[in-house]
Amino acid sequence: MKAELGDIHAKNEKSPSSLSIMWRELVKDKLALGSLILLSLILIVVYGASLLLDQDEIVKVDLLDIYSPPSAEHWLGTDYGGRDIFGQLIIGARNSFTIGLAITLITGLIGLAVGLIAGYFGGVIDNIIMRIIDFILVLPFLMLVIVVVAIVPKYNIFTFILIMSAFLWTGKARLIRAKTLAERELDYVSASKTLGTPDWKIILFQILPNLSSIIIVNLTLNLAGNIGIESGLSYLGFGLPESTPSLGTLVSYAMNPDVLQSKWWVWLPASLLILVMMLCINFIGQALKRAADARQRLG
Amino acid sequence: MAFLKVNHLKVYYPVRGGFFRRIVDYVKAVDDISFELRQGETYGLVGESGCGKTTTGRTIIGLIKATAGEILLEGTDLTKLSRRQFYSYRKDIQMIFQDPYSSLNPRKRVLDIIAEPIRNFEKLSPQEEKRKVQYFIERVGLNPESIYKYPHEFSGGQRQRIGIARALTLNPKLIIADEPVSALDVSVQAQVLNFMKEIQKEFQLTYLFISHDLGIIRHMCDRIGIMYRGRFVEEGTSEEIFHHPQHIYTKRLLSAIPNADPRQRRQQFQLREEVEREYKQLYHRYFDDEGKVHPLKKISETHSVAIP
Amino acid sequence: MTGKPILEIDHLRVSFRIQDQYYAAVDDVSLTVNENEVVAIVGESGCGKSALALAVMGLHPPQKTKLEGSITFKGMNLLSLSTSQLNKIRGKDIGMIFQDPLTALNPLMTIGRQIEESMDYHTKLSSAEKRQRTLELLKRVGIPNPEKTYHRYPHELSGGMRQRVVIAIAIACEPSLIIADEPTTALDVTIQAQIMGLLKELQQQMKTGIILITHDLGVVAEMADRVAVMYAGEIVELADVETLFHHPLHPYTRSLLQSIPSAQTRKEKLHVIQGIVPSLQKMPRTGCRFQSRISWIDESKHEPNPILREVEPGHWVRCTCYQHFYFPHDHIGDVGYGIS
Amino acid sequence: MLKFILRRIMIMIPQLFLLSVLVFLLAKAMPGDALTGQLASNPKMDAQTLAEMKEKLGLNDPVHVQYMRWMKNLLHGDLGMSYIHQQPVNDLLAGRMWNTILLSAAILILTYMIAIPLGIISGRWTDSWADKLIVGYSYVSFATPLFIFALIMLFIFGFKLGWFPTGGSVDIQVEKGTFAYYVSKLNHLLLPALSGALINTVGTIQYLRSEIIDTKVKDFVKTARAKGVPESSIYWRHILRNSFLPIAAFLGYEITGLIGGSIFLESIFSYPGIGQLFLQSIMQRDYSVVTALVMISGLATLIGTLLSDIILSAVDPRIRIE
Amino acid sequence: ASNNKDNKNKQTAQKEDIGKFPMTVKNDGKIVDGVLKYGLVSDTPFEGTLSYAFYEGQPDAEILQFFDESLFRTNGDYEITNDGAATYKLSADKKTMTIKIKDNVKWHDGEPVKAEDLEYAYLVIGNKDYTGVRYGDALIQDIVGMDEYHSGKADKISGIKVIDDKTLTITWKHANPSVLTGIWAYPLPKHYLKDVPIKDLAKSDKIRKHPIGFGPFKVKKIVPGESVEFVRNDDYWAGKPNLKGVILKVVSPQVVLQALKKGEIDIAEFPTDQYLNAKGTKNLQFIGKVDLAYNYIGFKLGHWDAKKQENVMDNPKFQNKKLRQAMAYAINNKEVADRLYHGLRFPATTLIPPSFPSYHDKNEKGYTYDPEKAKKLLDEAGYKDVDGDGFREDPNGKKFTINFLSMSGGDIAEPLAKFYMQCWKNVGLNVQLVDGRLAEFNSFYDMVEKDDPKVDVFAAAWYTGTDVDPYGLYGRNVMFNYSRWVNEKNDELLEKGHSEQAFDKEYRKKIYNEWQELMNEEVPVIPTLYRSIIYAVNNRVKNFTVDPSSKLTWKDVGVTSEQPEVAQ
Ligand SMILES: Nc1ncnc2c1ncn2[C@@H]1O[C@H](COP(=O)(O)OP(=O)(O)OP(=O)(O)O)[C@@H](O)[C@H]1O
Ligand SMILES: Nc1ncnc2c1ncn2[C@@H]1O[C@H](COP(=O)(O)OP(=O)(O)OP(=O)(O)O)[C@@H](O)[C@H]1O
Ligand SMILES: [Mg+2]
Ligand SMILES: [Mg+2]
Ligand code: NI
Repeated sequence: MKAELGDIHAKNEKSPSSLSIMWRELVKDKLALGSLILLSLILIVVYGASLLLDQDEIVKVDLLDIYSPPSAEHWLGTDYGGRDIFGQLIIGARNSFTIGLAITLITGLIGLAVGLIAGYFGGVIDNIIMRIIDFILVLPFLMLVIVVVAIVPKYNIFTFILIMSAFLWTGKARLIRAKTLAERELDYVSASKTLGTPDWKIILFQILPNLSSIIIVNLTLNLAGNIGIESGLSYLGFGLPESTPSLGTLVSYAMNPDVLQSKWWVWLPASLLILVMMLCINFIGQALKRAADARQRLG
Repeated sequence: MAFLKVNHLKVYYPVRGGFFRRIVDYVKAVDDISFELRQGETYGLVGESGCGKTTTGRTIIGLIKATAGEILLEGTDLTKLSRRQFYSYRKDIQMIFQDPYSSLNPRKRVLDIIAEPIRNFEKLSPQEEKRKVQYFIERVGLNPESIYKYPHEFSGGQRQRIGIARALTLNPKLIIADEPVSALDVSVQAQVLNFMKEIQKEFQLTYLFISHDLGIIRHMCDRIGIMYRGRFVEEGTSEEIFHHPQHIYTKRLLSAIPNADPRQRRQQFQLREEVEREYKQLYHRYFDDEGKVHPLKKISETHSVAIP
Repeated sequence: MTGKPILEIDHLRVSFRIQDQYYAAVDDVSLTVNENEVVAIVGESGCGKSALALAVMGLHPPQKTKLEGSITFKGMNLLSLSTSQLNKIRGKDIGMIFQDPLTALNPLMTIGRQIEESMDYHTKLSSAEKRQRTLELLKRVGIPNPEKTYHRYPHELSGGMRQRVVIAIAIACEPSLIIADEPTTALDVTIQAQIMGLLKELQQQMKTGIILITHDLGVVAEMADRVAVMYAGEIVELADVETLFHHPLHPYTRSLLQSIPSAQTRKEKLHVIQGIVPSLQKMPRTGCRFQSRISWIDESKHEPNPILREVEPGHWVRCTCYQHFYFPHDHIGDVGYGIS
Repeated sequence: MLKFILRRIMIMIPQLFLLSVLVFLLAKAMPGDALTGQLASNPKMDAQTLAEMKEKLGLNDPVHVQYMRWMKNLLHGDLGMSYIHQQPVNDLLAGRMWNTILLSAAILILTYMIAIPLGIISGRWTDSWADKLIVGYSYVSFATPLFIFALIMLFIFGFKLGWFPTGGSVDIQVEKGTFAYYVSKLNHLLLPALSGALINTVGTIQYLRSEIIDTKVKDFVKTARAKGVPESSIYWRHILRNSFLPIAAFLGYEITGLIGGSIFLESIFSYPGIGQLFLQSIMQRDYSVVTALVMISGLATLIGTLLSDIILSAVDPRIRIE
Repeated sequence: ASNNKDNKNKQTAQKEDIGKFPMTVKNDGKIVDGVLKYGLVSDTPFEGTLSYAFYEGQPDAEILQFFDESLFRTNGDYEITNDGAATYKLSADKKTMTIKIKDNVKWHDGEPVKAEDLEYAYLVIGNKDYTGVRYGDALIQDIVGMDEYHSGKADKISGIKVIDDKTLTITWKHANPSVLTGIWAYPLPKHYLKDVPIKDLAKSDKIRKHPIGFGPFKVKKIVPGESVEFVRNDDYWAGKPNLKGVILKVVSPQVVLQALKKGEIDIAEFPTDQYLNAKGTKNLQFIGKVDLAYNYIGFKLGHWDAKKQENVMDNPKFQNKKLRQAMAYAINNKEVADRLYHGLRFPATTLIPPSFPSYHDKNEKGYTYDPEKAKKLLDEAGYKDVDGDGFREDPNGKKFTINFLSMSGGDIAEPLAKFYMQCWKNVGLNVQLVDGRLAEFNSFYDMVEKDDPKVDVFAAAWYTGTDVDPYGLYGRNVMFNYSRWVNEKNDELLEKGHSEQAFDKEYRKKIYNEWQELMNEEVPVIPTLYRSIIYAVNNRVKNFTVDPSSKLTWKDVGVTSEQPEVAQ
C-alpha cells in the first residue's frame, strides 16, 4: 500500500522541471533570493565595469602614488606599486569569478563524463577509472600543483584553470559515479535497455537528466569554494602573475604585516568580496540543495 | 511447439573475495531450471524472496547474461545471439516492471517514454509517432491528452498502465511481468490485473507472471512454477498446484496464505501447524543432503514435482 | 474475553504543517482498545494509519505536527505529557513494532544491546539479569540460537529474524499495549504466517491489547478482534471482525473486499475502486470523503457532514450512503480519463 | 583483517611506484637545479667547479639513470642526500617530520574537538540561533584563507595578548626530556594547531550536521524513541555513532589536507616541519627532498585511507574485513 | 594630472638616507651580565651546516659568527690586519704569506688552534670528496700544488707548509692583492674532525649538532632549524665576552617587528621594506650601512662557449653602444629608490659599490635619468619610429622588441619591472616581459646562465663579497659574465687590478677607477641600485656595530639591563 504515499513524494522528489522547483525554492527562501540578487548585481557591476576599465592602465605602476589611502581619485587607495585597488578589485573579481566558474565547469564536465561512464558500465571500466581516481586522490594536491606551476612556462589564467582542473575533477567523478550507480539500478534504465535503446542514449538522455539537480547543487557549492582558490597559492608565490589581478592576489598582500595592520584598503575589500560572493553562492546552493532533497524543502 | 522454452538455465552471480578480489564463489541464483511457455498463456513464477524469480525473468529478456543453458524463443536460442542479433528479438519480449515509480523516467514526458521503443526500431515522422502513441495510450485507458504530462502526475495504477503501453508499442509476443502490482495499493492493483487480462486477449500475449502473492497468481495464471533456491520444486496448472500440491514446500507456501474468512481462523492455524510439522518431518525426503531440491519429475501430463 | 479499556483515543486530529498551513492527516478519530484485544486498522496507503499510531507513541516531530483531541492511556492523557514523562511509558507500557525490520534496527548495535536498552530505562535489573531476560526473550520470539544472536548485528540476520527481534524489543518490558504498524508487510508469506502466529501467541499469553495496522485483509481476518477501516484520515467503519467480513456496510469496505484476488476463490474480474485517494492538501474537508469514488451514487445520498454512527451494537459506519450503495455492472468502468 | 591490510598494501605498491615516476619526472622538468644561481649568494665560484659539482651530484646523467639510482636507494630506505642541507634526507626528515606529525595530530584532535560539539549542536537543534551562529561561522571560515587567519591569530594571541609563544617548536632553554620540555612543546604547538583547526573544522562541522539531520529521521531512531530512551541517549547512542561513520571514512583525505595546510602554518609560525621544508626545497630545487616529501605524503594519505577503512570496519559491523 | 601627482609627491615622500644611519648603537648604560636574544630573520628554518667550510645558506653564516671566526680581523676596506687571532706577513714577491696564530687561541674544547688546523681546512676544501662549494674560490685554486691535490695526484698541497705548531705559509702561483680581502682563514679543528671521512663531514653531528670553533661563544644547544643557545667562551682569545650567552632563534619576516617590539628578540637584521612602518619604535634603534651588493640590468651580448671556457660576443641586437646608453638614460632609478625603497636603496653610479670606500669612484656620476638624451641617442643610433606606432623600429626599419627578464620574489619585484618597462616605453622602446611574467629564481638563472635566446635584457643583482676584484663577474673567461661582454681594454684593466703591482693601493684604485669609467661608457650592464642593510636593535644593547672599520666585535656587545625594553 505504498503507492499513493509514494505518489505524493514522487511528485516532489523528481519533478520534470527541476529548474522550476529550484527556482520556486530560491524565491521562497528570502536569504537565497537576496543572495541571488546581490550576486547578480555584483557580477553585473564587475563584468560591466571590467569592460570599461583598462586593465593595462590599472596595473600600471605609479611610483608617485604608493599605498595611498582611499581618495576621490582612487576609491580604494593604491597598493605598493601605486596601482588602483578598486580597479584591481573589479578586474580581480572578474578574473577570480571566471576562474572559479571555469574550474567548476571543467571539473564538472570531466567528472560528469567519467562518473557517468564508470557508474553506468561498471565492471572493469569502473574498476580502472576508480583506480585512477584513487591514485589522483592520493597525490599531494598542493605539492604537485606547486611543482607543476614551477614547470609551466607561460603561466596565466588559462593554465591555472587547467592545472587546478586536472586535480579537482576526481571528487565530482566519484559523486556522479555513485549517483549513476544508484540510478542505474532503477527500473527505467532496465526498461530502456529492454526497449533497445543504445547505451550512450541511455546515459545521455535517461540518466543524465535525473542527475541534473544534484549536479547543479554540487557545482554551485563548489563554485563558492573555487573563487578564492588561488589565494593560497598566491601566498606561496605560485599564484597568478600580478599583471593578472585576482582577489586571491589582493588578499595575499595581507601577508605583509604592515599591510595587514595598517593598510586595510589593500586586502580587506577583496576579502569581503570573496566572503560576500561565497556566502551568496552558498545560500543559493543551500536553497537548491533543499529543492533537490524533498525532505528539507521549505515547502 | 513451445513458444518459449527454457532449458537448463543457470545464472550464477560471482562472489568476490580473497587476496585479489578474485571470484571465490558463486551465488547460484538460478540453478538449472527448465520450463516452457505456450502461446497465449500466463505462466506464474512463485517462490519466497530471493529464490531467483527476478533473475529468471531478467535473464530471459537479456538484462542478465545466462551462465549456462538455453532460452529458445520460437526455436532460436537467445543466449547464443550476439548483441546485434539480439536486437531484433528485443521487440518480441517486453517487460513490465515491479515499481511503477522507478520504471518511468521522471524527467520524461509520457510521449517520450512511450515513443522510446518506436524511435529505436522504426523511423516515423513526429505526427505518425504521436498518433501511434496516442493509440496506445487510449488502449490502456488513459486520456490521449495526457501524453504531454510527466509520470508524477499519474497515480500508481496509471503509471503501471503507461509502462504497459510502452511495452505494447513493439507488438511483443511475450511479456514478462515481474511483480507488476506488488507496489500498488489493493484497489489499484485490481485495475492493473483486470487490464492485463484484457489486453492479453486482445494482443495475443503470453505472460510470464512473477509474484509472491499466491492470491494474484491464482487469479492470473494458467500454469504455475514454484521456485525454491534457484530451482523448481513443482510445476503444474493452477488447479493442480492449488488443489493437489505434491511437494511439501508448495504445501507450506499455500498454507501460509492468510484466509480472508475470520471464521476459518482456527482451522487455518491448525492446518498451518500441521503442514509445518509435516515439513519438518519429511524434509529429508524432499530435499537432498545439501538442502537442495531434486530434479523435477513428471507425475502427470501437466504436473511435475521435485521428488527423488 | 476482552477486558477493560486501556487506550481511549478521543476525537484525535493529527495535522501536519505544509507550507505554513496545517492539514489534518488523521481527522477526528475516536477508538478504544481494550485489554487482551486486537484492534486492526485497515485502509489504503496514506489514509493516516501510521500517523495515528505515531500520535499514540508521541513520535511526531513537535515542530511540524499539531495534535488535538485526547489519547488516554491508563487514565493519563498522553498528549499532555512531557517527553520525559512519555519516556516512562514508551517501551514499558506501550511497545511498538515497525514495518521495515531492517531500518528499524540500529545497524551499529548488537541485537542484545538493542533489546536490553529498553530495560535500561524501565527496569532496575542488573546487567546479568538483563542479559538473562534478553536471551529468554529471544528464545520466546523463536530465534533458534539466542546466545549467538545476542552478539550479532542486524545485517547478519534475515528479514524474518529481524522482525522477531523488533517484536522482542517491543515486548521486552511486557507492555500492556502493542502497536504494530504493518508488521508483516515486508516479509514473505511463510514468514508472515510465522510472525502472525507468534504475535497471536504472545498476545494471548500476555493479555495485551494490540493495535494492528495493515492493509492486508487476510491478516486482519486472521488476527483481529475488531477492525477499524480508515479512509482519508477518518474511520469509516468500525466493527468486530466477523461482522466486518461478512456484513460490511460502508461502500469503501465493501469495495475493498471485492477488489482482492484470493487464493481460495477465483473470479474472472476484480472490482476496481474508481479514482485515487486525494492527497492531504486536496482532501475535501466537508461532506463524504468517499463520494468522489462512487460517483454513480447520487450526491444526495451522502450526508453533508457525515458522522460515525453506531448502526448496530458495536458496528459503526460513517455516512448514510452505505444504505444506497450498489456495485455498478461495468467493473472496469473506472478506466476513465483524467487524474484527480 | 591481516589479509586485508596486506592486500591494501599490495595495491599501494603500484600506486606509489606510479607516484614516484610522476614526481621524479616533474622534479626533473622544473627549470634549474640545486646549483642554479649559486653565485647570486656566493660570489666565489667558477664554472669548472660548478660543472664538477654537477657531475658529482649526478645531475648530468640521463633521467632514467638518475631515476634508477634514486629508486634503488629508495628501496633500501635511503631517500638520498639533500644538497642544500648537505645532509641525508632521512636525517633531515627525521627531525622535521616529527614536528609536522605532531602539528597535524594536534590539528586533527582540535578539529574534532571543535567540530563534534558544534556539529552536534547544529545538527540537533537545526534552525536554532546556535545553529545559525555555527553555520555562519562555518561560512566565514570557509571563505577565510588559512594564512590570513593564522597571521591574525598570531598577532592577537601571540603578540597583543601574549598568551602563546610566537614561533618555533620548543623553547631552547628547557632541557630535553624534562616535563617542562613537553609543556613547552605543547605550548608552541597550540596556537598554530588552533589556527589550523578553526579553519579546518568547517568541513567536518558541515558534514556532521547534515549527517545528523539525515540520521535523525531514520527508523531506528524512532524505534529507540519508542523504547522510551531519553533524548540525550538517543543522540549519543544512536544518532551520533551512525553520523560519525562518514567522518571516519574521510580521515585519509583529511591527512592530505593537513599536509597542505602545514605549509602555511609552518612558515607563519616559524615551525620547522616538512610543509615548509617542501616549499623551500622546491624553490631551491633540492630534488631529493621534494621527491621524498611527495612520496611520503602520498604514503601518508594511503595509510590514512587504510586507517579510515580499518576504523570504519571497527565501528561499522556491516563492513567486514576478512 | 601631473599637478595632482606633485601634490601627492609631497605627501608620500618619506625618504631615508642610509648615509645618515648610525653604524653603531648608542647606549651609555652600564653593562650587566645578561643574555642577548638574536633574531635570525628567515622564512625558512636554518639548514644547520655549521661550518664555514661547508655552509651554504645565509642563515647558517649568521649563526657561525657567534662561535667561530676568521683568524684575521679586517679594516674598513675588508683587508686583513694583524689585530686578529693570527698575524700575517707577505713575502717580497707577494706570493707567499706567513701566518702565525697567537698562542692563546683555543678551540672550545680547550685544544689550541694550530697551523695544521688551517692546513686541514685547505685539505678538506681541496679534497675531491669535499661536498661544499668553497673550492670555486679562485684564490684557493691558485695555491701552488692545489690542482695536483684536487685531482688526487698529491696527498698534500705543496704550497701550504706547516712551519711549526702555530705557523704556516701559503704560496700562490700569482701575486694577487685579493688575498688581503679574500684569503681563506677559517681553520677546521683537525683533532675533532679528522676521524670523520671528508665526504661525511657536512652531515656529521660534529658539524650539525656539536660544532666547535674558537669564537666568543660556545654552542650549548641546537634545536634544529629553529634556535641555538650559546654560552660565553671564557677562554676567548681576545678576552672574556660581555654577554653571558646568546639565544638565537628564527623569526619570520612577517612577525619580526612584533617580536622586536615585544622584546622577544634584541637584534635582527631588519627587512628594509618594513622599515617605514617600524621607524620610531620606542624600544628600538636602527643602524645600517651600504651593503656589499648592487642591482643591475644586463644586456645579452653573446654566449658562453663552455668548451673554450670563454665568452663570445656574437649577439648583434645590442652591439650598438648608443642603444645601451639610451636605455640607461631612460630609467629613473632615483624615483625607484625613493618611492619603492624609501631611500634605503639608492641609484648606483658604478659597478663598485660605495661599501668599498677606497675603490668606489665617487666622481663617476653614472647615468642619471634623462629621457631627452635617451631619445637623442636612439635617434642617432638610427632607432626611429618610422611607422608611427609610438615605438621605435630598428635601423633597418624592422619592428624592434626588447625581451626583458626580471625575477619574481618580494612585493616590489613586479612594480619595479613594470616601472622600468614604462620608462623605456616613454622613450619609444617596446619592451616585453619574457613569457609575459616575472621569472621565478630558478627559471631566471636557468635562462640567464644558458643564454636563452628569449632574453635580451635582464635585471639582476650581484653580491660582491668583501673582495673588490670584479674579475669573477666580468672577465673574459668567467661564466658569470652574464652579459657575455668582452673587450680588450677590460681584460687589460682587470688583469692589472689583481696583479702584483696592485698591492699598491693607489695604483689599484687608479686601475679600478679606469675600469668603472670604461664600464659606464660601454654599459654592458647598467648599474641601477645600491642597497643597504639595517639592523633593529633593542635599546638595552651596547657596542653592537655594523661598521666594518670598527674594532667592536661580538665580544664587546653587551646588554645594559636584564630584560629587553618593550614598546609600551
Ligand atoms: N547482482 C547480484 N549480485 C549478486 N547476487 C545477486 C544479484 N542479484 C540477485 N542476487 C542474488 O540472487 C538470488 C536471487 O535473486 P532474485 O532477485 O532473482 O530473487 P527473487 O526471487 O526475485 O526475490 P524477490 O522476491 O526478493 O524479488 C538472491 O539470493 C540474491 O541475493
Ligand atoms: N511528517 C509528515 N509531514 C507531512 N505529511 C505527512 C507526514 N507524515 C505523513 N504525512 C501525510 O499524512 C498522510 C497520512 O500518512 P500515514 O503515514 O499515516 O499513512 P498510512 O496510512 O500509514 O500509509 P502507509 O500504508 O503508506 O503507511 C499521508 O497523506 C502522508 O503524506
Ligand atoms: Mg524479485
Ligand atoms: Mg504507514
Ligand atoms: Ni457517503
